[in-house]
Amino acid sequence: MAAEVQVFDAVLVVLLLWLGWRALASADLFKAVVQFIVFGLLLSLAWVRLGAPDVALAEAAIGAGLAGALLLDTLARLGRSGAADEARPLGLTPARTGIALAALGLAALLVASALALPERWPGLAEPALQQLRASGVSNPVTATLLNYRAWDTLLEVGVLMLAVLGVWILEAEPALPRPAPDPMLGLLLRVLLPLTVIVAGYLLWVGAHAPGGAFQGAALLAAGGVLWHLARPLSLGPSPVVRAVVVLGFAVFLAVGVATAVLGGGLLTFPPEHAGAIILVIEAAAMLSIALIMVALFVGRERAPSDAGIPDSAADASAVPGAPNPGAAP
Amino acid sequence: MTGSAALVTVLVVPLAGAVAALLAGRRGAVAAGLLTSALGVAAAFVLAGAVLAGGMQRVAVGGWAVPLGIELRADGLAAAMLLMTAVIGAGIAVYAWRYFGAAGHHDPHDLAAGPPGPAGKAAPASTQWLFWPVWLLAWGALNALYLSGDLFNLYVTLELLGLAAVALVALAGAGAAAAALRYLLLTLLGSMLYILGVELLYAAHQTMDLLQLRERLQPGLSVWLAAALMTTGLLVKTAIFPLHFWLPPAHGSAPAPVSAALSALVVKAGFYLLARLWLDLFGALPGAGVVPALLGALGACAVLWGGVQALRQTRLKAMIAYSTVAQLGYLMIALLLASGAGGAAAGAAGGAMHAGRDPGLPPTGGFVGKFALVEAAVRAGAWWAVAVVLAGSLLAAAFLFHALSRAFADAPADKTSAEVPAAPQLAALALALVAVALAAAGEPLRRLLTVGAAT
Amino acid sequence: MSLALLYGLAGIALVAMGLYAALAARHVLRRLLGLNVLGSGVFMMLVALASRTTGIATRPDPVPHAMVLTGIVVAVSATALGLALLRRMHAHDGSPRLPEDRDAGSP
Amino acid sequence: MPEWMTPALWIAAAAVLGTIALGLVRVERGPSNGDRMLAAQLLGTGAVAVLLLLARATDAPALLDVALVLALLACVAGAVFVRRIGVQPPERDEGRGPTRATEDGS
Amino acid sequence: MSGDDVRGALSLLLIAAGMLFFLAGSVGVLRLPDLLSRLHALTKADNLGLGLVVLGLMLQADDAFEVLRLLLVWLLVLFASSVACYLVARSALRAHGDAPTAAPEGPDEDTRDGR
Repeated sequence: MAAEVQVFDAVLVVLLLWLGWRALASADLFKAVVQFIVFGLLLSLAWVRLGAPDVALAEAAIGAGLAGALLLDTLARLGRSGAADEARPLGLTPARTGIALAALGLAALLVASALALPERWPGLAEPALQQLRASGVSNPVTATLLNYRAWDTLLEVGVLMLAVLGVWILEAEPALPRPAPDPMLGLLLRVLLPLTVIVAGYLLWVGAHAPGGAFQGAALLAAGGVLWHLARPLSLGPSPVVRAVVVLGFAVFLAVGVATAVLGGGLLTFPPEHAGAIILVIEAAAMLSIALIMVALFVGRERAPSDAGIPDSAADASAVPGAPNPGAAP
Repeated sequence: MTGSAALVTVLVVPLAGAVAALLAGRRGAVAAGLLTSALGVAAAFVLAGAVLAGGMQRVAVGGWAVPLGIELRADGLAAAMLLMTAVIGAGIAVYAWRYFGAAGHHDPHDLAAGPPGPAGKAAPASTQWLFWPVWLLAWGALNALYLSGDLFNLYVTLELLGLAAVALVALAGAGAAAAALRYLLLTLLGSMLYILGVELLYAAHQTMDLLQLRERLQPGLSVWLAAALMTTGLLVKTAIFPLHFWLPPAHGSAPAPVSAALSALVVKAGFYLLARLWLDLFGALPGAGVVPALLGALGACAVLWGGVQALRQTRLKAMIAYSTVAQLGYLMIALLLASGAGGAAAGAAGGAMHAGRDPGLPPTGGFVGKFALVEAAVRAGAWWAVAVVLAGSLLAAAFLFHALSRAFADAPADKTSAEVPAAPQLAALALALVAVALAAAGEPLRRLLTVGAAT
Repeated sequence: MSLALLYGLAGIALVAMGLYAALAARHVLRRLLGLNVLGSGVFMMLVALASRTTGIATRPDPVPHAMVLTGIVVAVSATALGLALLRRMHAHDGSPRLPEDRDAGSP
Repeated sequence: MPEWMTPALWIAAAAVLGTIALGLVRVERGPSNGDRMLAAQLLGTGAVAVLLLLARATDAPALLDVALVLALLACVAGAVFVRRIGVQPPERDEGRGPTRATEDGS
Repeated sequence: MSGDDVRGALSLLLIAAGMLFFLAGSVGVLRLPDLLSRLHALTKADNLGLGLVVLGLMLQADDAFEVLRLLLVWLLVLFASSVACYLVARSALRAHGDAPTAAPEGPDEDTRDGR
């Protein structure tokens, strides 16, 4: 990993900062969202330059996949009135100068503390690498996530579950008019979905000894699920089957934790000889759950047009944009 | 059952209950919730007993030593908070059992606990039962938070708690979406500031374990900046006086059991972390006395301002929300006195005051808490604290009697008071009795709090 | 100017931008984007910090990488929930802003 | 491989980053949302190229997997855009160019 | 000039050619007058630009598995990009009504829009 600064890094940092600002300050929210998606792309390049390929994989899978899809879908549902914003959304008004000063002050203090860092900074690299043999995997990041700090990752899967429970709790949203099935999207799905599943399985498997892992695989699968929903709409409400898969990853992780506490040495203490297999089982279950959760977050809960659910008091049907008029001659 | 086994049980029971509730679906979720509550209370009592007998319980998750691994620790304060959370949680579970209805098809107007927020219509009955998995995950997050000794792990538990609280507030239907969204934005901002502080501490001392950090802590720009960022982040999440504006609308529009859960439990977690940081970690820094003093002052303002606002409220739930803001003020004062005159006295005050919402009249636990607080204040010579606490108590008494008087007055013609089913009344009564019991049981609680107290 | 310092400073700049936008913006989608940029800034500081060990250990410190991966998951979950709430609020109240930010001028 | 190859690859990567910067100008200016979406498409390809060059320059085969993921997801944003929002003629009026829901029958 | 040097030079030549097409694609996207012609320029950068870079890198690949992955990446980008461009073009056609009349906006006219 070339640790010294290249011309490449200077250009990348300038682009990142310019894009970061434009993604926040562009008056047209659609432009802001597109710039945010590209910001995610360049951010994964930054993770690569800093020697964090695992993080780069996750950023790429999330940024190019789910995050972009969620933002664009929300913009569409907000419609014209919702997506409109003031001409200078972050313009410096008297009220905002306080915030600006606070942000700049914080930045100055952070710079000072960054400059004060000792030249030699060992971090926890050595202990993590020494214990690697007993962790059951040879990729130190996967070892940290699934063994050293497995308790964090278990709660993190809980956070994902809560997000989808939150979406389910909200009432069904007014349904977008269903565009006609699109043969081209169908082709896209037929070609990409099998490949996505294969590569996701590959990432899950390779995660043990090289950058990859359950979360990156799940984010990829989720993007496949997004394409599926676009081509052939899914409904992922809290039905028994969907709930079972959503809770699968968390339940398997917790069950393994309890089993190791009762039988073995303690909560989430994996015997070194079986650690690799246990981690793979947990990751496989987590990948399926996280993938379905992410697709459910994108699909949300739409009230079928015929559903006689509780009508919205602010039934501003005009705000809901029509997708491109269906049935137009291709 | 050894101490560490009790600790693991306390952690796992709510999470396993959430899995069961989610799998059980609408029909079985209530049963799963009630069963988990019972088991959880039992586990919390066993753990408290183990801590009283055997001192601080420690579990290194995965067998990895700190700083690489995460260590879970149960000292006196943590055990007391777990006990209190379990007991109040059980009360909320019973109340929610009736409020959300056994079969989940709950009629928002069948209870006199005030209409569920301005929306007037709760989330559709089909998703009301999701209260149970979300509430159990929130309880699991609280237990994980009280037991965690690792700063980044605390960040994950705070997020889990935050999202659960947002989902609970959203239960009140579309009208509560704005309140839930405001709460989500602020709690995310609080978490970001908190994790920025954790990053600075990790940069300075290459560890995220609280005890290890306390040994290695040297005053410096990074450490002071980290302390400031983490404190600000937690102040936002705990709705302490200047940053409390998200609390009343979030509670006001939430269903009764949710607003009880939010004000009694969720908001206190942020305060617990502040206490943990300033008593255990940053308190050791030279000249660190200034921050608790500032927090104490904020607490005083919260007590007075919260009390006045509560008086002006017309809706019961809004009054409770502002009384929560006031009550947090007492805790901040307790934190200040704790950092000064020994953790135990004020810890006891804090613990006792959690139990109930009562103004601290003689028979109740609240009184014990306030008395201990005044006693600590007198010993520390902080006369202003004494004045504030007394004034606060008067205000609290005023707005509570204001509410009670309305209850005894004859109902105005147009308002028909719906008949309240037995269970919620019993749950509320039980919690009040617990508050009274605390008055009697003050001594063992005080001893519990001294176990493993840092100072 | 080492690699870690360059990206560390870039991370700090993103933190400042994100913090300003998260507080100053009035459209909730923009505030959510601000929180995401703020998160990316903090994560960049963490990963830049981790890359400081390349001189000593054979590879960067994996612990901050694991923290950032967890942070990315938490951020995407919270953003998804936030966007769902935003859609709900807009459908119910007719405005993409929080009540205190709505004024007569814009919706 | 000859020793001058690595610096050459770094220069190539920086050059592709330069073309990405050009693409960003179109994202910034692009009058209609369709322009912005196609520019984002171009930048996705640029990022894939940079990753392939870096994989060779820093001898890290793992970056090929990152490029593979980006290649697989290159069309997701575009598909969501087309399906949910659709191309709209650029706004003629001054100031904001808000996304306009496609009027039916345009 | 040893065998390696020849292969290195050829590889670099291909990569440089790829750069040219990337540049052409980007400039095209910037300068061409309307959406549909920009789409045309975009595809150049994708298939030829990336294709040549991939070809150049294949010469330097360590093993067959790397060559395979490089090829797969290129084919995927080719496929995904062409489908996306088709979708955007069709959507543009719908938005502009029937034939894509060249919108009367030259590159200079864009300055009005750039805030």
